[in-house]
Amino acid sequence: MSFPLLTATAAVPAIGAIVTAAVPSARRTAAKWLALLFSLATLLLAGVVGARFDPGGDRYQLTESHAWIADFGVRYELGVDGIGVALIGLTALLIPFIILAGWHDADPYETDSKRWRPTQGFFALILMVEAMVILSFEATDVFLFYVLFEAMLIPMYFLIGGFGDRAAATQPAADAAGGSDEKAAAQRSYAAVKFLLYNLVGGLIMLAAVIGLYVVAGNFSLQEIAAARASGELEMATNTERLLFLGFFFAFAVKAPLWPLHTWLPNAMGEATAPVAVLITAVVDKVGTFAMLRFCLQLFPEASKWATPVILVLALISIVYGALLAVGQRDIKRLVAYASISHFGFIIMGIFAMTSQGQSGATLYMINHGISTAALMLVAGFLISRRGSRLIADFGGVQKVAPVLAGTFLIGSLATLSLPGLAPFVSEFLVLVGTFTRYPVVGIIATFGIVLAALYTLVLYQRTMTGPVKLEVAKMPDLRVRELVVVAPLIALLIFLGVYPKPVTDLVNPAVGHTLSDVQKKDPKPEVEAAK
Amino acid sequence: MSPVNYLYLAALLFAIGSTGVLIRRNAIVVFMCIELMLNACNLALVTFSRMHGNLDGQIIAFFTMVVAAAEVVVGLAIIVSLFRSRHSASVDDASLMKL
Amino acid sequence: MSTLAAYATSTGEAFQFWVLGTVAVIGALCTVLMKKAVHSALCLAGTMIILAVFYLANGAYFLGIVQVVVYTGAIMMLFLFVVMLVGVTAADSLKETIKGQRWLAALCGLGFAVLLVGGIGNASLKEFNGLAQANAGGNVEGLAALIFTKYVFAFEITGALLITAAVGAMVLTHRERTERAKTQRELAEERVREGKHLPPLPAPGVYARHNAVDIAGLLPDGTPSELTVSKTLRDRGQIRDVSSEALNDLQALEQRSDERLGRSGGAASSTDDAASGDKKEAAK
Amino acid sequence: MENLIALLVAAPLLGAAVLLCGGRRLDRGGHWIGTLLAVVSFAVGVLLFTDMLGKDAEHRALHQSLFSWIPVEGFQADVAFQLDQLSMTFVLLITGVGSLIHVYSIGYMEHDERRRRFFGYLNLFLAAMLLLVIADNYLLLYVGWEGVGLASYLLIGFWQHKPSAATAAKKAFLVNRVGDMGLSIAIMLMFTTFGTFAFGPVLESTADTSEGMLTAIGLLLLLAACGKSAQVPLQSWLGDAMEGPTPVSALIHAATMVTAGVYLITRSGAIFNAAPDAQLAVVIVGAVTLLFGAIVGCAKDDIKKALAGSTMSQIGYMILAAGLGPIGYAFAIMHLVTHGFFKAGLFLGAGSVMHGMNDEVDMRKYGGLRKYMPVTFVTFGLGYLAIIGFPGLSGFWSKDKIIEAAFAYDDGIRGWIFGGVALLGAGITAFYMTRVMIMTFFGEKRWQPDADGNEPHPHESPKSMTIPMIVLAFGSVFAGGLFSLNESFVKWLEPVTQFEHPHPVISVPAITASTVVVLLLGAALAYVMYGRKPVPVTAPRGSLLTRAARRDLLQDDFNHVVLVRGGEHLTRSLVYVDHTMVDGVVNGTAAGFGGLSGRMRKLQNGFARSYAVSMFGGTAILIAATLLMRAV
Repeated sequence: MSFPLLTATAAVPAIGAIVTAAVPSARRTAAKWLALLFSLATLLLAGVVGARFDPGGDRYQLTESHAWIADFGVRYELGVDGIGVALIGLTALLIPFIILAGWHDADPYETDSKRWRPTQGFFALILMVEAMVILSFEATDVFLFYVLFEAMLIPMYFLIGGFGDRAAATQPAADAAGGSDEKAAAQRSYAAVKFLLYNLVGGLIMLAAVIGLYVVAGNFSLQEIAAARASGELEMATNTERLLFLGFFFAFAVKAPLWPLHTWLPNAMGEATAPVAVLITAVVDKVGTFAMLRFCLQLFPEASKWATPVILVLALISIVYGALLAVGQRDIKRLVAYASISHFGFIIMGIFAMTSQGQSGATLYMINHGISTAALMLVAGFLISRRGSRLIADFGGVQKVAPVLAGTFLIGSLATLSLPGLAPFVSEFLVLVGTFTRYPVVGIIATFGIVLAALYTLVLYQRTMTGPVKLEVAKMPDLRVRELVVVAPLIALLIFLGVYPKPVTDLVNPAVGHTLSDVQKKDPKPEVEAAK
Repeated sequence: MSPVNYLYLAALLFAIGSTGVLIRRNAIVVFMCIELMLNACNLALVTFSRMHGNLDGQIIAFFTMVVAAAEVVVGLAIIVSLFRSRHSASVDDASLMKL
Repeated sequence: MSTLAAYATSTGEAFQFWVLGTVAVIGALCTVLMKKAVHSALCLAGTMIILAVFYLANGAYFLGIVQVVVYTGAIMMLFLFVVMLVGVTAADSLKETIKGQRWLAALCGLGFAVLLVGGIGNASLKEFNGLAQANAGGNVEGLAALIFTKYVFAFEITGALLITAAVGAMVLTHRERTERAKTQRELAEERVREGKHLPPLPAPGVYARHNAVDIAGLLPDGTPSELTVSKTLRDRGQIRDVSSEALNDLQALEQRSDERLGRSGGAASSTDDAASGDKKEAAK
Repeated sequence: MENLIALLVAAPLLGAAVLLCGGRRLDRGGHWIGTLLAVVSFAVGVLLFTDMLGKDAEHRALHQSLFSWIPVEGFQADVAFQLDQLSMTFVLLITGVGSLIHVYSIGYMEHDERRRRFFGYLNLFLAAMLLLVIADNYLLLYVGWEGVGLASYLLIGFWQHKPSAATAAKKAFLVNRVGDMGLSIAIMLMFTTFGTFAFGPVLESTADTSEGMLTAIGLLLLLAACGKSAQVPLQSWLGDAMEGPTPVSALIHAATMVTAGVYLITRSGAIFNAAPDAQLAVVIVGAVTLLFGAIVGCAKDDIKKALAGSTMSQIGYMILAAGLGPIGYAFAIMHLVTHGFFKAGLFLGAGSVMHGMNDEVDMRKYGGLRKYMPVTFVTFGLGYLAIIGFPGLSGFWSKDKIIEAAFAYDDGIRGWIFGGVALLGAGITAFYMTRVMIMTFFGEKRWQPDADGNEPHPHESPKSMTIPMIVLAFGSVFAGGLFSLNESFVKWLEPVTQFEHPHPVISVPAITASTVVVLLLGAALAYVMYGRKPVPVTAPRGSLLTRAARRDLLQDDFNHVVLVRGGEHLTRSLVYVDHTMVDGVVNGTAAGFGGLSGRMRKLQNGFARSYAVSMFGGTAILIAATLLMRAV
């Protein structure tokens, strides 16, 4: 019994959450530092996982397995493949930045100190989410995964509902309306509840499917079931498989958000603070796409192939629709949210293109989208916190006043429109190529997303950063050291992964190969075997 | 005659008791009905013990009695204090479960 | 029933069962249906005693005794005591307040009966092997052996339960007098301050032959005044309303005086009245 | 030797990184760093060039493979460079002109507090452009392709406080994106067809694939070229791009970036050769743009916009030539190089004029400047003669060849059409360039005080600006002749682009003669219209065509009405749909449940007994259910 590395990776943030929560509210700063410390420790452990993981080795490595609920054959079963490692890395990497970016988001109101804001709680919740997400990337037991998939919602709910940014409260428009603070709070709780309900419904349907799977397969172990499916020991009636697949997919589609199940995301991201928004879209939602790749395809290969056309169409709609709505937004955060919807469309499209380029691209996309959205959203958060408004119209000429902020914002935007040389380009192009090789029309339509992406990002940049300096932003300070520490590494990473994504692809490729062999799909051969 | 009839009797008493619980409003009477149900159960238990030819059934019945006693004590105490506070022993008067 | 012929009870027991069983059921029904709590209690006691007999018949000698002593003896007395406390004659009207409650209740009871009976009917209750050898070493010894070996923990725990219950009951019922009792003077001053009932409350009773405490005094217009009756009785709803009778008597009195004064007419009716009045008196 | 190739890109990239991340402390010396690194890159280019000349024609191509970029199952993209004669030509042009313009900018941007950033962007552009021309596969080329797009975006919008500039930058990027879409789809198509997108394999195996596929790829590449090279129908951004500082217009929107499309088509020659339909499309686009740009150029009063129009039309020439196949490639590139010289020179001249005239761009407010800025006048004049193709100057050699080739498209009607168009274009070119020349340097002065009311006092620009202009003037005078000495340029490119002698429908001397005649006619017409009588300061209403041409032949209006308006309405309605329908459905269900529970609430009447009833009832039902299960 070697050292349970995976458990440790998830346990550290969990412990961190408890410790942070236990800090007396007088020592607010200490709590922050503790949280940061624990997140860094997690990052370290994640690094160890990456080092110990051998891409060429077995499919699942560093496995752990203990009986949990013996009566139902539920086991505490962990194991990571390349995709899991990559996503764990992403999560562990982003959380410290999220914490650092949200450093002051949960401080008590200086205006009225009566209103209580549990600063420690904020950071504890973030760490809790991290723990659950990491564990869900590791879980190879369907039931265990389901539990985590649902449990995640609780801390997220409180993060969204409990800690809106004070910017919303001081919106000029809202002020005019009066009682803006209450209004903001109301919108916030609405968003939080919406988030919770959407995901709960998805989760419940998935629960039904999980139970169904148990009835059919007799246990919850992903590896055993997949093996049984592969060897043909476990036969599923076509309809059963399809129903189960839909049950799983629905939950993941809600989480990932896929059109038309997406409407919770703009509300949630709009109302939550920027770091929490990043947590939602860059970390938590990835569980959905990850699960499609790991559970849907492995457990129900036939059904996956059966559903592919519909899913591709939905993904296409997400891509174009999300982009178009992003163009129409007046609120920076909501714009980023719709952009994310479009990006998730790409990810899902890549997964279900069932080509190695598509799926490697999709995995890569998850990571790059995480980083780029984090960069853009966090900078946007800094911007918003300075002006106290989320409305694009309230900004203008920031570039003149705060060039560094504008520069980082621009790079974030360029990453979002996946400019070559930045990480997202690699993944987006892989996804497009992967899709194109099998479904040319889909690929071409999806390519329109590129133009639209350019449209909404550049319009956003133009309206906020360029033009004559607005009076309200004239005094706007440039990025502070803390904020620079948050943004600079992310941007560096974007550039590095854009120029040299090999480390990640090497990690991912074998896993993708396995997945493809699960669904018995081969890449289409080029028409001409050129240069071979 | 077969001792099974004892069981039928127990069932009958139990049903009557339950009806009483539902119908009566006077807390005390409700209580009595509950006692009646308990007793019905005891009868059944005793009969079972006779059926199986061991004493476990009686033991359980015994325990039931003990528990019943305890329950009665507490229950009546509650009724008394209830009566003190609102001058009535009617269960409907205590309809504060609805907000 | 032929299947159960394997084990049949003696005719005596059968006879006893049919007779007492009927009585028990009637008792149970009465418990449910009696207007007054006291009556319910008594009926229940009767049922319990019959059950005790059945226990004995079933070879549960110890339980039979316990049933009589503990249940019928102690618990029922406790009930009666509480009933006294709350009001002996406090009869709650059987008029249903909640819509449809009664029917639903009846339905439930019926359903239960049917289900249970059906269940027992289906259950395979073929052979009864009787308590002969189980009770060989004496029923009480047998129970004791089980209680103190197999069920010792349960036994201990029930002990704990009983103690807790006793303590709980005390806590619930015991009332600490927190403030000093008010003196008469203070009470009087309070009355003055509140400005109602400055004079002492009116006395109960109307005429000398009706000065029982539970009779409300009459106001000049002949309507009774609750104030004249003590609070406890009021709470128990044990006020006897005699206003109508009192008025009748008044009328009768006038009639008689008329006769004495030799006014003619309605003598028969008057006597009738008087008779009726007397009858009513008798009725009381 | 080939290890030096990476240095070509690395040097300016380093410059960009240093300058953009360096912060304010570099504000004073930053521009020197930028210039130095540009020159370094140029030096490396020259070094490689000399080395290349040393080898014999077949073994001149160098190849350097750096690292594996995107290794995915069955999809290998490497970062590898290929430096053959074609790339070499571009490298020299880019680094050479680039360096000169760096020098020029030192003077031109002197008073701009964000000069450091400007040079950072310029270096970034150089790096991207070099990457574009030395990449050895289409994906890497795509990186450079978008990179130059970014640089041009940043530079057009350099004066971001001007909304017009910001908008122009955005427009440029977006229009380019449309083209890029074509390129990326083309790459995907290549991948599915050939399983790779490296130049070598793709271009060698065109024989084994269907013509239809090649045509598709070709058209997509053409779309990309249209975007980047401002060809009809994606030309609308170039005019607005003149919002950028003039050196930018000279470097990016005249000499180098806008010619990337020509490079792409020439580079993909093998594909186009095998797909005649695609070639025809290319030629048509070229011809149309040629006239379009020329006409627009005639109407514009803004000197830079006029030059932009001419750039458009000159690139039209190149595209036309590139579409002609092996008979045209070499001349396309040759014209590209010479155009690089004289157009850059012209723009720098224009910049110098503006520099002296308080950044006034309206030619109607110039006039008679030749006395005040002689150097500018001379250099601009030489550039002028070159571009109209005055015999003996660069433009003559290259453009004349293109016209010949156009006549040689085929020996039927098409040859006549395209040749005629090219010829006509030459005439119009002469007309509008003469117009520019006259309005700017001749006639009486029509100077107006600018917005702040201070009278312009034209003066010659500083050395740092004039020297580059002089150098470029030399280029525009002699380059063409040099290249044409026993067809040295053609021979130099032949290994890459093949070469066939064109066989025009009419004899070469006739073409040459007619060209000269046409351009003289054009010039003369311009002189009659603008030289004889004074030029009105406020533009006359002008003919319908003029007014249309002033508005870029209504192309923008079309875009605005169809794309912009339509798009706005679409997005707005979609936002509405999302809010009411998609979201409404969900909220509706929620509300429904709310109402339902509201009714259910009534059952909770608070009476213990009714709760008890439900309990008993539930139990009874449960028992019944279990019993039934048993029974069944």
